[in-house]
Amino acid sequence: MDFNDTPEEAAFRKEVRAWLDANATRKSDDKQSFRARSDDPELLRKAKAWQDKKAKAGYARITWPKEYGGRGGSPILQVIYQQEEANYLVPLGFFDIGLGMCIPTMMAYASPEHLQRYVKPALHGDEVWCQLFSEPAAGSDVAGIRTKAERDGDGWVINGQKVWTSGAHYSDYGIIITRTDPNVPKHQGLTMFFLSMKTPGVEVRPIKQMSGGANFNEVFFTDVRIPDSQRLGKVGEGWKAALTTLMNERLAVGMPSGGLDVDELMELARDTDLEDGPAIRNQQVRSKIADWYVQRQGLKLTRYRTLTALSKGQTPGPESSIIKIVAAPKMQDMGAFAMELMGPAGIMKEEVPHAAGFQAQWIGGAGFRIAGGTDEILRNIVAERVLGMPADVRVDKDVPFNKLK
Amino acid sequence: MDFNDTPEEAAFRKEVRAWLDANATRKSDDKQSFRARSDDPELLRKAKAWQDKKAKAGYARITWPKEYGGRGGSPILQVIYQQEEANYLVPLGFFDIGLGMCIPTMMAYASPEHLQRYVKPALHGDEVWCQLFSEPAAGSDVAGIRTKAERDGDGWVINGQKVWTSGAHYSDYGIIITRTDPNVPKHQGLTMFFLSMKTPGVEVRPIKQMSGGANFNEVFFTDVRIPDSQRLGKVGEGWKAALTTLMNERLAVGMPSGGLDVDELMELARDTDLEDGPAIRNQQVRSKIADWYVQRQGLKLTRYRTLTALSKGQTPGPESSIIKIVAAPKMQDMGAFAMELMGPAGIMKEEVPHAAGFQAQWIGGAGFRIAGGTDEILRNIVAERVLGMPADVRVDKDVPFNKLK
Amino acid sequence: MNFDFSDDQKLLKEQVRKFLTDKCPTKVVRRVLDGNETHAEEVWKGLVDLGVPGIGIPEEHGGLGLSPLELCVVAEEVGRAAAPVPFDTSVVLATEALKLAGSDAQKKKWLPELAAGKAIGTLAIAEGPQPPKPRGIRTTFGGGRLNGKKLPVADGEAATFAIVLANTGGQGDRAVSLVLVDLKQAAVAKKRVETIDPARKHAELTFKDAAADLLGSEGEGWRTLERLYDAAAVYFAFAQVGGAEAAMWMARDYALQRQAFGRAIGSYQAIKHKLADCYVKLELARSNAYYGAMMLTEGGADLPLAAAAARIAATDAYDFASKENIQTHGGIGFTWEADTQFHYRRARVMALALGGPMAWKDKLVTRLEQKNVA
Amino acid sequence: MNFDFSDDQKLLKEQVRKFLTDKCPTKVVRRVLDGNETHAEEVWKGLVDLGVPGIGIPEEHGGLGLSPLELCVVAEEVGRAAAPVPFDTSVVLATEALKLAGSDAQKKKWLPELAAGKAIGTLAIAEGPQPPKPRGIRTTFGGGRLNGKKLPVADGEAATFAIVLANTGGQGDRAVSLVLVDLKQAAVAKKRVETIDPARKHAELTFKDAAADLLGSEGEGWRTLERLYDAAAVYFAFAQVGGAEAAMWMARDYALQRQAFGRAIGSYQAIKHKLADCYVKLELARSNAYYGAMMLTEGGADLPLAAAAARIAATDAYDFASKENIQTHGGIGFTWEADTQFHYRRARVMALALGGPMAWKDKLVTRLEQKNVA
Repeated sequence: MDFNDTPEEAAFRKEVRAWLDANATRKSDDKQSFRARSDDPELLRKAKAWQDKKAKAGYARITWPKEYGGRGGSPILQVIYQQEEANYLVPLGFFDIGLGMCIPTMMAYASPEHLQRYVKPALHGDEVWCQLFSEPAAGSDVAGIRTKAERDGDGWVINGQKVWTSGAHYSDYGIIITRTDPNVPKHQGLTMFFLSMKTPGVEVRPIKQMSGGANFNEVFFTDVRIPDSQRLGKVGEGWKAALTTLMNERLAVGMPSGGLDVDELMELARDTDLEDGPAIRNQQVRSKIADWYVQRQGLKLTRYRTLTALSKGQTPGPESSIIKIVAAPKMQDMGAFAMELMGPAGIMKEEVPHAAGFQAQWIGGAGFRIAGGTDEILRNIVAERVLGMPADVRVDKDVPFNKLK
Repeated sequence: MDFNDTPEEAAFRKEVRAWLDANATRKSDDKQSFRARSDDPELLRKAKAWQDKKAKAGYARITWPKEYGGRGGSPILQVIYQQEEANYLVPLGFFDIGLGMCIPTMMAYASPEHLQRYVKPALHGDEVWCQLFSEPAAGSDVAGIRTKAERDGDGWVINGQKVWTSGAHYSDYGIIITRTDPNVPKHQGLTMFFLSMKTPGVEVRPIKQMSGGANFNEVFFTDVRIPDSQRLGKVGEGWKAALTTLMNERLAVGMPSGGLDVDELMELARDTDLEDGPAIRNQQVRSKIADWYVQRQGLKLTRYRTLTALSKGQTPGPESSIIKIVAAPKMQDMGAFAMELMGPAGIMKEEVPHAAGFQAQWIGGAGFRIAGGTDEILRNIVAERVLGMPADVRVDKDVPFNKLK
Repeated sequence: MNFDFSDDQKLLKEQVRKFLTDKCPTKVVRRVLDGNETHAEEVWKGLVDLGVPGIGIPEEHGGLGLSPLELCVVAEEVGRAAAPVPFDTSVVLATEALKLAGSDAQKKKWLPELAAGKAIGTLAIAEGPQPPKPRGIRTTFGGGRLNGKKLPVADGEAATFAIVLANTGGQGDRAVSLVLVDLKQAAVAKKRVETIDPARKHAELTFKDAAADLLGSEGEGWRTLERLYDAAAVYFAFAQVGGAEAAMWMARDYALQRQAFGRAIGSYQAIKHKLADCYVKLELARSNAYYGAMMLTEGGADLPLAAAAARIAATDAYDFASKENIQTHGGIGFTWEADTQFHYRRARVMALALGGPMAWKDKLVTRLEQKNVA
Repeated sequence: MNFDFSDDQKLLKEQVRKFLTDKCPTKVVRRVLDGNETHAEEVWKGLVDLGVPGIGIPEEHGGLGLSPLELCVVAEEVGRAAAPVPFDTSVVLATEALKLAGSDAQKKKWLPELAAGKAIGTLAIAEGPQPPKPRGIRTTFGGGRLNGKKLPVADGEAATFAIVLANTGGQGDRAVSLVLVDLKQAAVAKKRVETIDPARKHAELTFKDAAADLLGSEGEGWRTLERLYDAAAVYFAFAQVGGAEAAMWMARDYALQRQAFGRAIGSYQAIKHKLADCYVKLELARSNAYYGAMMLTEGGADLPLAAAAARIAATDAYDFASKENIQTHGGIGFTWEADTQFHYRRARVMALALGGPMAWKDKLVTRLEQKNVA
């Protein structure tokens, strides 16, 4: 049992590190980063340039087949590349959805001509993709979407609204799930398409979050016309296509990184004077530090177990499904507790060491418990997929969509 | 806002106290008690004698109409009597189910002749009653019972098994819910009866609990014949009758009393030396003591709010539904924590102060979380009856009982 | 047994609730949150017209001379509305501090102004990072002059006077005293500080030789503060109970209306049991708050214990209800447009204002120990 | 990345699991629980035949000379079966203590006997009420003679020798030493003590001038014990993980089969989410236990921290799974006939044996502080 690379992995890591050293700047400390998913056009420009460089060197998507610009490598090599890249000051995060979810869905359903046209620009960062799934009335229940696509001669006309679309404001293309037949049960009347975000009738509006940030968008579709050739999969089989995409999404939501954690909480506890001494000597504080350390360490080590499976060429077990269930409430509760340690000044955004960071955890945790699968949906998934427990009663399964309340 | 009696209540309390002083021995401290629901025949004999004395003095069931031996008093007077009685060394607990649940159900459904025959002996403790509802396959879902009652000439023949019957081994009579028609949906095919526990074919076997005690029984029915005159309510309307009884049960399950609580935990914490001093100085210990104190105090005060409503002649609000949800896990967790404080010797049944008491909480709490409505059922009840949330999907509602899996 | 509010008190509660429902709907909270106002002036004025600031002030000083019970029911409604008004600062903290420790002259001067809504008071204890302690207060008072900096001070901008904890040179816990300072003088500078709850504005107050006078005896500051916090803990508990209840019903209403997988999310046990837990915490908090109110009214010896219990239970209930309200709403609950955020922010501000749950749990056990000895 | 057990280790695990499934079903646990035996002798003999007691003993002393990893996988299976055998006492505590601190002569004498299953060892620390501390141990050792009383001692009746913490007259933490005592001498009296887990028998051992000799240096007892507990925490964590997993699946299986309101109770979120939480705690525990095993094997500097984390996570997982297993079963789960009780009892015994979670959390933070300084 060890954390070491296999000889093949070690060789690859060395190669990657050499290439990164030659092409990027190493971070001076691990808190340094580019702010990802920003709307700063300059940052996007830099990200595109870096993506192009990676693609040319063959590092942009290591697991993809060579014909698409990948190197047909194993998933563990992809992870190794990402681990190394994280040590360098490079702009990331703009292409994850496109390359991780949209293009793989394209690969499964699009025509050879379309793949010829779209894969390369996506890989090289020339074109950014987004995923148009969630709707105001379809969150956890993705199949409840109402955005309509109606036949119109050779093509389709799309009307409706999507929401929570990451990166829609800088995306060039998107894959979209629509309802093409409201007369059949909800999962049967769906069809998937891809489209240019510049198509007339597409309007993107940012959503301001409780945290103040605006990482997501609403996207409105008003009489948006697209040709039938942009359909992905058969008419009425959109749910099957969407599942492919969603499976990738739920794998992709990992641990939040870069936020404050146990180390900073200990630092705060050392620096905080309670009436009877430094907070770090208080057994209640210690008990919470210990609990959160055990969780953080548990998640990190669980990830190592997943990587081990990848390294051995196995499919990872269900361990990784627990990550967000643990990490999100921890983030929210630790943030709240750290603020409490600071006393009344814990509410101040400035002038109090670590305050802003822990406040971001406290408020961001509330969102992280929802995004990419709520606490409740994730527990359903663990119970059903891992423990083999029955699904809840589905009253909507066999009812035509337009007959549902 | 005060905890005082109204003048009428004060007068009644004084009267009760005088009567109790004259007829019973005051406890020297509040931990003293008779062990209730034991199978000691001598204790039962004493309990019957005390019940007779109470009945003769008009204190046995204050809220009952005078014709049945009550005094038509308000519920608050009943509570005051019980508060006062709890200070005396008298054997209690044998008649609660009979007088609290069975006889009220009889009053709602039995013939005048039967009431004439059964109410008085029950009130005076001459005859003990039990409630035969739960079955191995029908716990939380009481309406899932399978014990059959089949027509046989003028009467009925009962076959089946009941479980969790408190006091069945010393009871003279019982009310029983049976399935009389398996061809209709589950709630529609039930019928309620009463019967003598001495009827041929009735067999009582005690259930040994995890705690080692045996407060409950299994009761087996083999070709038990009873006349139709012992039916309570119409054929097929047993569920309606059972609801009357159950409503009383859920009100009756109150706080467990006599067990160790925060006071003893503090005593233990004062007397326990950890490496860095007495456990009572440890902030984690203090935090737990505070949490449990707040819960205990909250429940006690919530009960005062209920009593206030009674005192004002109002129907109590839903506050009391929270009692067991809070008290049961508290009992289990506090027991476990107290054992932890004691160190490795916390597992020993003897020679360690308070160990047996807290072990009883730890193990009894596990049972208390189940008995009289599980944590889960109680949360359903709060959500549905207090917060007005919808019931869960009921797949069994319109299906004939014998077509259910 | 009479452990409930009287019909008159309930009537007052209804009246205030009706006023706040009308005049302080969530869009008013949002206006202050998004805007620049120090507080919702029209709401504050309405409360003044209803006599709210004078409830606890004796008639001789221009108030209504009612009991703490009346103030408790009002606090619950102000909390329910998450009203952006200087209630907890002026009506609770400053008024109670004056009543507890003010000289006749101070009471005579300030209480009528408070009752009439002409003055807004606040309490200024913290000095930035670190929980306040009797040792280590750097603001000083001597020779009638106050020097130093206090932050964050709730309603510091709106306030016309402040009660300030200052070092007066004594030993240990007696190092500090409370000092009353008129904020309408040039020697006082005010600067807004940004906090997690922009609907409740906070400020930094800087004093440079500001004229001020002692409130209570020199060296008694910390002890008075502890007593003040016990009273405030009860009023805060009612406000937190009101807020928790509002958050719980907001979640319930959304859960009834929002559909997923063909039925209301409120029919799923994950949501039902979450809200049942909200209710349980709420009732524990309410019952403990009632007892606090009773002790406050009676001046009962159990007040310190009851106040601590009320504070702990109410902070827990409000924290839980406000965060699970967001969770029940899902994505929409995390947007800036959602009303869920008001209670989430306010819950944390109220949890920290008088010291957090950890400190109060320690206090509670200390008081239990004292009671058991006595 | 190779953070997993090897195929050989998994094979060993399977082998032990198969043996215990066959020979130690729950009815064997019940037999010991209800009966008078000190342990299930046939199960113990079978484990001896499989070589289990010798896994960690060097070949030169008659053992298999395998790594801690092999003992970890076996511990998991013993825990899963809640096997009533002296595994944690003899194979873990006594064997590890000898390896850590025994002289060559002591090792030469006892390790081969342990490996062959001829000796059963145990550890005797507690002296009734109060958590053990280096100060206040009343059992004394001097001039080769041991005097005093130890209780509760797990497997005290079955054991042929014990390692005893005794006062040897030093200062502070150096007041105590570990002492090895042969229990087959007249100067030792054994008496059974009743505990919450009758499937795991405990005893009181009384020493009256019993012949004994030091294990390790005089005054080093507490330090050795801390190191021993770190190693034991890892093995215990695997046993707790095994037990937690068994309880979880027991609950899952029951939830699939038990019907209420027309469907399996396992289709209700209250049950599903409860068991999902079991799984989450179990995986956190398993991952932390793996790291403990790795540090133990490597002799890594992170062992104390990893051991504490494994211990805390595994204790939590086992506590939770074993209690919610009862809850999932409902009434039937609370009967004496139910198998749910075995894990509920064992979980608590294991939680307390090496010191409870509160003590380990304090240790963990101490170790984190030391690491951050280093």
